[in-house]
Amino acid sequence: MRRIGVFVCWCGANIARTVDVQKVVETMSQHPGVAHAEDYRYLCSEPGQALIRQAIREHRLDGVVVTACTPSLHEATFRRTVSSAGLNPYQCEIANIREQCSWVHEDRRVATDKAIRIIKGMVDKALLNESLQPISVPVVRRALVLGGGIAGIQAALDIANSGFPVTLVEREPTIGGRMAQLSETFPTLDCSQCILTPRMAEVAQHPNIELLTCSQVIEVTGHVGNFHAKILKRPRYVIEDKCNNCGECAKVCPVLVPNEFDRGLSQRTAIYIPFPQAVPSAYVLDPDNCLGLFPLACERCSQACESQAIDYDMHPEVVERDIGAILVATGYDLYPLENLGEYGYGRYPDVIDSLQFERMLSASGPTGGEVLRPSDGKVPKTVVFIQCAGSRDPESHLPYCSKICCMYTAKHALLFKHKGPDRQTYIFYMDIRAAGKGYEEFIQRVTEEDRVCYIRGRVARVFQEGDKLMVWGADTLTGAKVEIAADLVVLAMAMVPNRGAQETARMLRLAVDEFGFFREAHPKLQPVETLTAGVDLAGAAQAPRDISETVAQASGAAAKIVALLSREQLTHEPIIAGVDEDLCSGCGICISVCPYGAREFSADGRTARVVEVLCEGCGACSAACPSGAAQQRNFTDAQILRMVSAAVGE
Amino acid sequence: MERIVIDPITRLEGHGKISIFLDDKGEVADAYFQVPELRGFETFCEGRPVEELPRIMTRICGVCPEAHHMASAKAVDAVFHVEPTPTGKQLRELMYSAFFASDHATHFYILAGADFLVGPDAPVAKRNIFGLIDKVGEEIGRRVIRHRMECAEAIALIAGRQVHPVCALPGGVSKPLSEQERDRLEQIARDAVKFGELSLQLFGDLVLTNPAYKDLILSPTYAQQTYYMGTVDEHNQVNFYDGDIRVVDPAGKQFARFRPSEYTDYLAERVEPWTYLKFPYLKGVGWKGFIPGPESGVYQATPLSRLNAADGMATPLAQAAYENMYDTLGGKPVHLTLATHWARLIEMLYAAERMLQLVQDPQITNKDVRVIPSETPDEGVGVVEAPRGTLYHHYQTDSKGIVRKVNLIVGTTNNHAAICMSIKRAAQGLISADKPPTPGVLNMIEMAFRAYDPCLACATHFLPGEMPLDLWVYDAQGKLLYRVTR
Amino acid sequence: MATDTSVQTQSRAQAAPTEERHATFEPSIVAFLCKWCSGAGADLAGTGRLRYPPNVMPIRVMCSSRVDANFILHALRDGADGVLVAGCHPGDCHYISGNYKTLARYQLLQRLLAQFGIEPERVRLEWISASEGRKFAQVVTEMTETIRRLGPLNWKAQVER
Amino acid sequence: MAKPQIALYWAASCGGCEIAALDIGERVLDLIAAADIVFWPAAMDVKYADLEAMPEQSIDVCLFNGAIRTSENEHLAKLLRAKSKIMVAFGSCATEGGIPALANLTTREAIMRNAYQATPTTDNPEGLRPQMEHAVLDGHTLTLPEFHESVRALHQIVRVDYSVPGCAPVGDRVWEAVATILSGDLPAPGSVLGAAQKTVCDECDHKRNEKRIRKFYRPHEIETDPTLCLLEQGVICMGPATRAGCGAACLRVNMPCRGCYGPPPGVVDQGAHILSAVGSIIDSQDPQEIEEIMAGIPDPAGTFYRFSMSNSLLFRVRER
Repeated sequence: MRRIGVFVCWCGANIARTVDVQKVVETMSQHPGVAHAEDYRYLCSEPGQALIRQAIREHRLDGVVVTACTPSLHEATFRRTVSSAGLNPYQCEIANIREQCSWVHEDRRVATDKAIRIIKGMVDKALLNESLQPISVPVVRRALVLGGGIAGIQAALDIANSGFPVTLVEREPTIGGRMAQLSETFPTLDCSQCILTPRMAEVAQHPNIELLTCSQVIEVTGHVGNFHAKILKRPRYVIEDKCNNCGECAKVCPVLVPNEFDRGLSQRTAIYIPFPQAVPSAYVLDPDNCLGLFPLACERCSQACESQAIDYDMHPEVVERDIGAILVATGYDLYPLENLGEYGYGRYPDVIDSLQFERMLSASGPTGGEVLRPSDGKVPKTVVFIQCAGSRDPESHLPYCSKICCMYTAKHALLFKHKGPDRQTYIFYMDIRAAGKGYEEFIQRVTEEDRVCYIRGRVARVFQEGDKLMVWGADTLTGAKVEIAADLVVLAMAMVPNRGAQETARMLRLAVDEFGFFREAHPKLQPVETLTAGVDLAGAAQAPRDISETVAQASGAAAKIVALLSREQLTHEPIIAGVDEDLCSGCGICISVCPYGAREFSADGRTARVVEVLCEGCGACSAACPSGAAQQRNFTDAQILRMVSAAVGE
Repeated sequence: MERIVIDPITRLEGHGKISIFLDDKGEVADAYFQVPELRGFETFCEGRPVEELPRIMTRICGVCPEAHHMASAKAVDAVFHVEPTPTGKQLRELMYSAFFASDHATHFYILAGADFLVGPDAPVAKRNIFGLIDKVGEEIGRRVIRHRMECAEAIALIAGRQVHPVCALPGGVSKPLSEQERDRLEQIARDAVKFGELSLQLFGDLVLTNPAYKDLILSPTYAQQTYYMGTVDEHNQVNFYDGDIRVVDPAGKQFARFRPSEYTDYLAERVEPWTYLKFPYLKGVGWKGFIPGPESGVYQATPLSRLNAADGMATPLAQAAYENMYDTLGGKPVHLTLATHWARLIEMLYAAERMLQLVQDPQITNKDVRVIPSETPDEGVGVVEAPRGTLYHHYQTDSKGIVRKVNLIVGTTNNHAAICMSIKRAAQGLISADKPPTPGVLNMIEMAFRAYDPCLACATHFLPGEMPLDLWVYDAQGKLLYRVTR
Repeated sequence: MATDTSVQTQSRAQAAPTEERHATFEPSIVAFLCKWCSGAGADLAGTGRLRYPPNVMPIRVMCSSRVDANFILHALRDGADGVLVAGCHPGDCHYISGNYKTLARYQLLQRLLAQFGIEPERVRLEWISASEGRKFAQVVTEMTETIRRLGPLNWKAQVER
Repeated sequence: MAKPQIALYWAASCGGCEIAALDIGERVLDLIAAADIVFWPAAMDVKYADLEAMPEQSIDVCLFNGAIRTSENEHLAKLLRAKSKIMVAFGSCATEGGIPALANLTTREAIMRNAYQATPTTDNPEGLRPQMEHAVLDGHTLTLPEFHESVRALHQIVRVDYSVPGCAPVGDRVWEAVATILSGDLPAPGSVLGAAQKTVCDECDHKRNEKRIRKFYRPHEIETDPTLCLLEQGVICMGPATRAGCGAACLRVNMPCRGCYGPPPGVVDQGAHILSAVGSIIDSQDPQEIEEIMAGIPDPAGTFYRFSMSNSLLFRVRER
């Protein structure tokens, strides 16, 4: 037989005025399972707590119900109290007879009766309480960062600087991502590479950062604090620390292919370095375009390489790491051109996308910073920029706003104009979205000082006429038809999630939105977390964003990860769900219901199990379980039904 | 004035009850057969999704759930205006034929059979399946049990379970037949045909050659001249699963031939305050009370009625047996209630032959066993021949297929009036002032009743089957004079 | 939902004549409150010393999604005249999506109750945030009055028949 | 030792349970060999009167099938309880009301009106109804048992020691149950015999994954994949809330479970449990859309309580 102690708090007059404390004590001392009941003026005071401790010893109580204010105030207090008297803290329950009774009712008789019902219910529940121990799991103190763009770089550095090892995985031969392709950045017009490459170098040198390029995470198992990742490292065929970047290999390479870093505006050899400041600072051999490795078709590069950095016998390897937390920063791509025929993109050589334009603007780019028409290499005089190419077009393309296009298009126009006199720029736009520090001012400058001509409206069609591109559109402000003979047309292409994002989502059990961007745990309050505990997000993989936002979010995510890794153990409220395997038949309903992926099929698939560290204890599975096999600890069906009976019973 | 109460007699839904009233002269003044139970399926099926009814209606009767499953399925087809795929239809009929083969066998051998094969006045202890086995031999006894088991297996193969099958959906059935299953079913069907022939042979050897039994069958005590109802195919041959309903008059002349959907133009049901079960009769003739003959709307729907109402059987062996019966009994129609047992065996053989036909049809294993309904559901009637009579299910739904109204005329109910009449007639023929009732007499009365194999008898089918009978004789003051129990 | 409204109109229709009859009747209402929003809201009502009828007996659960239809039916069977389930506003669930599960179950339960002839007003789902003490008091007051008007559910007597 | 004395009785049921009892095949002979059947009106020559004459507790085991619908059912239940040491509720009807208990969603009056007045073939100008007592001839009366308002399970009328669920119980399981009882080594009173602890899913070989429902299909509306969980495909299946024992018979022919084996251990209200389960796997957060999805379950009460109405917490439709 359980021995429950009931302690009724007067809370001064707050409870005692409307609830007949004496009567409560008398009634409860008669209640089955109650070994002791008493009242006190202020139970939360030290003497009050002392009285509880003493009663626990004197009356050998194995459970305590404190009837006082709301549990959100003093549940923690009284749990400490009882445990200091040797009771399991989860044997302590609070019955709220202040906020939900004495403070809201006047009639003393009625309030007293209600208080008694509340307390009876709580005692009946307490009779079935289990003693629980907090759940704790050790934390592996290493972070995994997917993606070596600015987001991944920033986060990796923040985490590494806090003293935790980081494995940074990049699919390409170099880190730097999209930002490395940009010329200047709005609104300050800093040179993109100038601010980025120092960070890249830092990554390369950082003792806490393990950089894996040409690599992809192929499998992640386990859960928060204890993930296990398998990473496929493709051969670079160049030994990184032997390569001294002399470039002799490239000179002798007979193969020429379009250079993806320059978005096809230039060519590269089969052995190449994406761009001079690439990190790791080493050449890479692209096996798909090399004349042949198996069997070896041509050895010119290795012959040319004095430092003998080239090793044709490298093989793919799988690197395995134990990981405590994961950051997903896989970035974005441009809306694929095949989806965007109407502006002649892909049909007319002089219709290009915004990143191609960036490359041309870049001093280190294919054209050495001059803008030249792909068709004839001439300097265009008239350039038309078309914003929202694929964005904000629910009918035929994507409904969302890609957010950064207004700003970079303004930047493009401005930089282009600055490159020489009598250059004309027109920008077709829907709205100008310039919310950001210094953004609006930047737009002002572009329109007023640099007289970039903004035309509000969509472009109807673009077609070649002689060596001109005819751009037909409408100015929706004046209603006038607009017809421009342009030399070059630049499309501000929509941003879409990076290829492979879906695969990553599946691998990490992450939710994605309808466009494939990763979904955050809560749009307002958990913007960097995901629903998979221990996995966070940064950058354009989550939604279109600009660099400053990306960096801010990356640091935010890093902070979350550091907070997680700085703990020896993850401890966890034990009020969680359990499974009675004798009753569970593995219908799988609880698995579908759990918002935290804390439920899964057992190995043989015949029952469901709970991953305790992931369970947040909402109890949804217990309610959903049709067989009664799933029960929430200390909130079992039996316990709640007892409270119901006490509430309505005679 | 005395009253004889035979209670419980046996059951459809609960117990049937027979009360026989003697007048002061000790002659039978009147006899009542009461059904003291009612379920209300018509009412509590309202509000249910109509496609669920085939799975609910089976619970009207656990002995012939297949009949209700089929009638309900056909009604639901009609409600959704959907025609099952050929294979779907065949699988239903195949399952249903297996059921008929089983049900008729168990009735003949285990319930009624004892009366003939062992003898109406044989000692109680003998007049059951064991007595029967003694008489016809262990071997045949085993065959009976095996036959039942195999038919049950056949049903379960298609319908999931034998008691309360579940396979029927509007537009067909839920699962195609695999080749292995088909092979097994063919074996079973072959056995069933052999068993059917053997049974008729037994009947010939043990009953027809026995003058006593033959007299019994031919005796006017067990004759009942009424209209006869049964389902026939386009050639007016007996069909259990599908066709038109045909009614012939006591002279054997076609009185009506109608589509299931027209049944309300031909049938009506009479309510009596002393029983929960209603009394269907032919609208065209009208209700004239519990009397036989062409002027009375009372009709029968029994195996014998089906044969009377048809021009023949659709399978060769059964057709031969059919001709043989009518030759022996002096042409159509036959009014002898006890000849129903003979008719039942002919139907059993037909069912087995039909099973074999269907299972040998190359398209029986087609995967295409169901069409998904597309029409708006509204109203439909489904009719099959249950072993104990024509079974009518009639549903009305709203446009979402939720049941609004249900009407049912259940196999045995068709014969309710005839059963009451047969009992009274038998009682009158067997009980009189000089012949006070004896156990033998009571059993003879019961035989009149049992020939109909009323579904009230369902539960007694497979058992060491003795229908309980109890006779109480009171004097005018209602004081118990003496009591006979057998 | 058709069935719901039909039941509703029925109960409204009946409300008038039965009003006096139930004037003295004190409904018993069970309220399942989630810890994070509606429970906190109820606490706030207390802190604000708002007044509401004592007919509601609160039962605290971690999330409204813990409330099994079974609990609600038990409450009605055991003598409750009404049941209130309160959770966080859509989108605010502390457990991400618990309240949507509650919502879906509730909508299904209402259709079931209608088939058993129970007025929809007797089982009520409300979204009450931690800052909506006033709303909590108001919901409880309304509900008490509505059910007083409907009269006792009196389930035991129904079952005895 | 003397053979155990066994009584079998049916109340409001279809007879399927007794067929099921016989589906134990030849073992029925073992049964008859192992026990004396002292009362089985369906099969044997014993009368109510004989039963009344038996001393209390003189029957060792009574297997009672069928629900309690009429005064006669109730009388016999009480009588047999008094005469029997062990009372077994046999089959869904006796255990939880079964299909007849669907009538608790309507009223006695509606049933009578329908059966004896409303149906299209009924011809009853005088508006006759069956009477509990009806005078025939000179002063003799025929009696009929009273038709109760509600259908009840056996345990709602008398104390029940064991129950054997199923509509109808599966042959092998029946034999298991009977064998257990005959063995004399009896489980705790209240136990369920001839069924398992787990649910139908445990015996179902349809593969299960996650369940996120955007549309419910009625069985006739969809061609389901016979290898996958039906519920996952949007077909309401009671399997997850139903005791195992039948071998998932219906699912073997691609038909969804309707719950005839009743709720698993510890669950009182089968319908509430499947309702909460189904309500939890709706893949929508929009009330309007949820409403539309739920419309795919046109008859919650008749589906979730198909066999267990008498044991449901709400028990019957409320009349106001």
